[in-house]
Amino acid sequence: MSTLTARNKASRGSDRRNVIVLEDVSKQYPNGTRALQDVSLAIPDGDFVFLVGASGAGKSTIIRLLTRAEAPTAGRIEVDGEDVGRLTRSHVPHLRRKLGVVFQDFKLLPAKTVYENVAFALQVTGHPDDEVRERTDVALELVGLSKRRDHYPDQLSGGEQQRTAIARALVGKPPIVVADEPTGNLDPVTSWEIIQLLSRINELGTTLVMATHNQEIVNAMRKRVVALEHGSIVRDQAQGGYQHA
Amino acid sequence: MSTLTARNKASRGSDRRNVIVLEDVSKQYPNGTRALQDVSLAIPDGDFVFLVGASGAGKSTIIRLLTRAEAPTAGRIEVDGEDVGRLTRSHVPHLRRKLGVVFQDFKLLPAKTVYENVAFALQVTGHPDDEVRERTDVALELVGLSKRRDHYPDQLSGGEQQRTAIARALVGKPPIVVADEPTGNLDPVTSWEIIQLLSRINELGTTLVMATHNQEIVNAMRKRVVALEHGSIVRDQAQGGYQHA
Amino acid sequence: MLRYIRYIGAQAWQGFWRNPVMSIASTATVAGMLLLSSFFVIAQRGLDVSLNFLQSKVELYLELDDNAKPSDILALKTRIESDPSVDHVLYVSKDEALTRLKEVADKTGQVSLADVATNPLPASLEVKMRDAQQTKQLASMMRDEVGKGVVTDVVDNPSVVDKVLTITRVLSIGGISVLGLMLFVTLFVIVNTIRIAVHARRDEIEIMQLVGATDSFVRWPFIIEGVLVGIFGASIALLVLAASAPPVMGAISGFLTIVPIDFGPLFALALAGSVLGFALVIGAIGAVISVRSYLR
Amino acid sequence: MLRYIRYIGAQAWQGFWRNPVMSIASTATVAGMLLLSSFFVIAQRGLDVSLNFLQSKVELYLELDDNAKPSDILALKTRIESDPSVDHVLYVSKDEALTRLKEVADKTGQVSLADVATNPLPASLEVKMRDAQQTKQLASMMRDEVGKGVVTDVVDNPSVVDKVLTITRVLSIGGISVLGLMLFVTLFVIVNTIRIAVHARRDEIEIMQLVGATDSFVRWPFIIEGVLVGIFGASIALLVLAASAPPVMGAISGFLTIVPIDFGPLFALALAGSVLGFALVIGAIGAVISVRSYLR
Ligand SMILES: Nc1ncnc2c1ncn2[C@@H]1O[C@H](COP(=O)(O)OP(=O)(O)OP(=O)(O)O)[C@@H](O)[C@H]1O
Ligand SMILES: Nc1ncnc2c1ncn2[C@@H]1O[C@H](COP(=O)(O)OP(=O)(O)OP(=O)(O)O)[C@@H](O)[C@H]1O
Ligand SMILES: [Mg+2]
Ligand SMILES: [Mg+2]
Repeated sequence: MSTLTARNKASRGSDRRNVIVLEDVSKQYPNGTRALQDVSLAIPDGDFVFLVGASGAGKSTIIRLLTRAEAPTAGRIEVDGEDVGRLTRSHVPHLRRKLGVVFQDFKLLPAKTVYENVAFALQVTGHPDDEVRERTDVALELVGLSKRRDHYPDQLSGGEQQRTAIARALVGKPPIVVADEPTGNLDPVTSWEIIQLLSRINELGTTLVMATHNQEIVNAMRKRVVALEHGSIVRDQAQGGYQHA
Repeated sequence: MSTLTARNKASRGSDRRNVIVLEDVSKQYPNGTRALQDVSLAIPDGDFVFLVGASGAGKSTIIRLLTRAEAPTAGRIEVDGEDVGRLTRSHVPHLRRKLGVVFQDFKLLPAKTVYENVAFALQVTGHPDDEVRERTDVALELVGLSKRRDHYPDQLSGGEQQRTAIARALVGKPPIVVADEPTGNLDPVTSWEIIQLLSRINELGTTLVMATHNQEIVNAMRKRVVALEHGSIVRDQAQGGYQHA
Repeated sequence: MLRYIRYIGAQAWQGFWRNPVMSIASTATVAGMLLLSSFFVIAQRGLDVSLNFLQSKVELYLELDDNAKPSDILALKTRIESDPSVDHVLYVSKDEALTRLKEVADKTGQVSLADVATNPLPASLEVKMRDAQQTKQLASMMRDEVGKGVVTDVVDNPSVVDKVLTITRVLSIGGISVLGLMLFVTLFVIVNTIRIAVHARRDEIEIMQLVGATDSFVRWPFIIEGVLVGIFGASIALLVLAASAPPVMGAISGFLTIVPIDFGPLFALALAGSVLGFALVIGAIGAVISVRSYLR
Repeated sequence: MLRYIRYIGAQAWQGFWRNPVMSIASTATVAGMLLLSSFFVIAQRGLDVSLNFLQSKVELYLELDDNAKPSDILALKTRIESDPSVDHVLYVSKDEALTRLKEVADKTGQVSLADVATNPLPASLEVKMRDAQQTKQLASMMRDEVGKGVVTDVVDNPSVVDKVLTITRVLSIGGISVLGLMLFVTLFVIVNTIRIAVHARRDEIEIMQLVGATDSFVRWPFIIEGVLVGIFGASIALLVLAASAPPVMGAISGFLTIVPIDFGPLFALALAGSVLGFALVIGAIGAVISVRSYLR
């Protein structure tokens, strides 16, 4: 936590550098679908950004481009100072370790338990075993899954799977957290707990990007809102709501 | 539609028969988790019921029991007059055809396109090809996916996958529709469109059970609400809201 | 019904082509195993033909008394011919024996025998065996005849005959058991491969069932897909065989000037038919077995 | 580093046991193919031993002039022995020849030859071939000696020798090519099976990568899992072989009283070692190839 706090102090300066930059990014999938068109976006270090837009607007596509799960058809993407488009294969894992991602479809490893799924995010970076154990336990406690630690994903409720995905995204304390619809399977109470957790992490300096349909949360948080429509940004508002102000 | 209308008229009589009955149902999963305890519930023909409760409360488990994806540990389940627990293997498919289910995790066939996934629900019951085509087209139009008909599930956004699952559940015009968190990946506008669609189908006589976390929708619809907590029913209210009245 | 069949066919075709990695890998395995089996069936057949040829070389000579009565010789010949283990008996007169010897002597360039005055060679009965295994028994029977005025000597070569026969027997039993194991393993491996491929698609089976598909509605497309894998695999194996047959046969025929390996006109056809039939049935059986585990 | 190795081992073990259907099916395929290969290697070895034995029966007799000088005979013997295709040459004197004949006659119960007055049998040189293929050539060379005062006759049996040699050659070339194809198909099928099994887990590979795992972090557990499949498969194959060896050998030894099939003391050990090594390497290679397609 100490490094996070340090980063926090430094980053709250007047001109924070942008940790995420998209310049005229377009994405056309191989089957011809144009998911993004000329999207430009800059997210400074420590920001909290909501990504909103109708179903199919392109929110998940942006996230896929950030993690280099997909390459853009045109345009430039920069994450933490690195040009994502020009990363060599061997550098991609290092990019991904800087991004804690909650996938919309969770992407849990089916042959690993809840505990093992979360621990995996620490093991890839070669943390010592006892640190893995300790931090994984803390992360599971935070999302309220300690009781389900030995369940396999197909033995979990939808919301429990989602919280496992959240725990895995946070356990490595990455400088940037990207959450794709992290409360879609959670009841309002649990949703708020998760949002508060994310909010606290953001206050400690983590940059947070969250794609969501949850109107209530967006409206209540009064954070920056980027709205997409048919693959283009139609609104980018500092302290916005879900609907156009 | 004519048969649905007829059923509708008949069912709106004074003493509607129960199409879904749970009597003291308990479910303990093989790994020891007690998901349901002594749940009793009766849903009359043509009813519209919201199933609410925290993450892990047991909503999806009830749905799995209704479709006989799981067998109860104790208790009796009746669907459309048939004792689900005593169905022979060869009768299970016929039970499932009476239930249009929107699964929380969609359960789309990965090697089939959107169109084929929806059409499949009609093909299993041996509908003639032209009828399959016609009805599938209508269903895709209803959920706004005509443009995506030839996409495979992994080429869809989360919300598009969810709408495909909804179209598949409705296309066979089953007498009972069970939807598990059908709006979790949909923006508010699309969510409302789907709810209105379900509401219309319910008015035409279809019994509707919907597990959801969407507070706004539950509160606005003022339908029957069954609330679960730790596997037990804690509230069953005729025109309820998401929270305790 | 027709709709159902058309549906199954379409589904099977789709299932095959939309899981290309698994379909191609399964087909390749089927092709490889069938190629191996076919190759082995051919080798086993060649071994058989060679061994039969080797056995057909087993003969027994009965040297006859110069003074034996023709009627006695004929009676003996008839008696031997009635033995079921004997193929045929040839009477070689003294003159014929001499002529033969002269021919051999000419060919091999040995000293000319043309000027031999009296014929020292005996007449003989050449007994060609049908069942070479019985040679020893017949020879000992014939030895009882020696000195009774017809037969003067029985010429076989007990130790060589025995050895040839033993080797023959061991080789052909060995060949058949390896072939049996081969077919068993082929069946086992193909079924196993299909099982892994179906296992990888168990979620699909579960989803189909949840949407109301009956067991047979789920099962049949998989069975036909298994049949497709079998047919494609067999076709590939047969094409490879057909393509490699001429050069291999050409190479072998260098050795074959002496041993006439002839598989018979229908062998290729019968082989192709059995390979295709075998593949098709295994494909279907593999699918049935594999799908059954997930239809519960 | 140690932590990394321990991690890989644990992951591989987990991967094997948490996908039991696929692991067991792959292992079974490996076991089946190795069993078949081993069985075939043994059969091929048996064929080889039999054929060598058959070849070792090929001899050449040189009948000697009764009046030949012992020094000339010795010179000839030495000359023949220097030929690399010859194993050894045995001098059989007239007396020895008679003694042998008497023994044979006694055994086979033919008319007693004990009372023969003058010895009609010639002395001879028995040439045992090392390389039976050269018999013909040596025989024709020796025929040039006939009539020069030492050799009176060369006894071989050109047509029979030729036939035996041809069959021998065809069988052993056939055996080796089937064995080659066998090993190739074994490799191919095992790699294919692992590929299907890995393909079924491609989502896992993708997820691991998305969470920040490097290629080698993903690859190594799969490789070790492939090695495990190889080791388990080989062990099963070897156990089945070991269990079936005594009864099979017992059954065969009935025939083996005459043909001494001896595989040598280290054959079993060498076989077990190669099977295990082969399986282990193929398992690893199969995993490397299969995983590579999904690491992009
Ligand atoms: N792999 C793909 N191939 C082709 N088209 C795709 C692919 N993935 C997504 N799309 C299309 O791109 C568009 C944008 O998809 P994306 O997943 O970014 O939407 P989204 O904003 O996340 O929507 P949702 O809120 O429903 O999750 C959609 O119309 C979708 O059909
Ligand atoms: N196959 C299973 N094996 C063991 N436990 C299970 C299994 N499926 C579900 N559970 C457990 O049963 C409980 C109820 O699960 P269920 O899926 O019914 O919850 P839910 O009400 O649908 O929750 P959510 O809103 O998160 O989807 C959960 O605690 C879950 O961990
Ligand atoms: Mg999305
Ligand atoms: Mg649920």
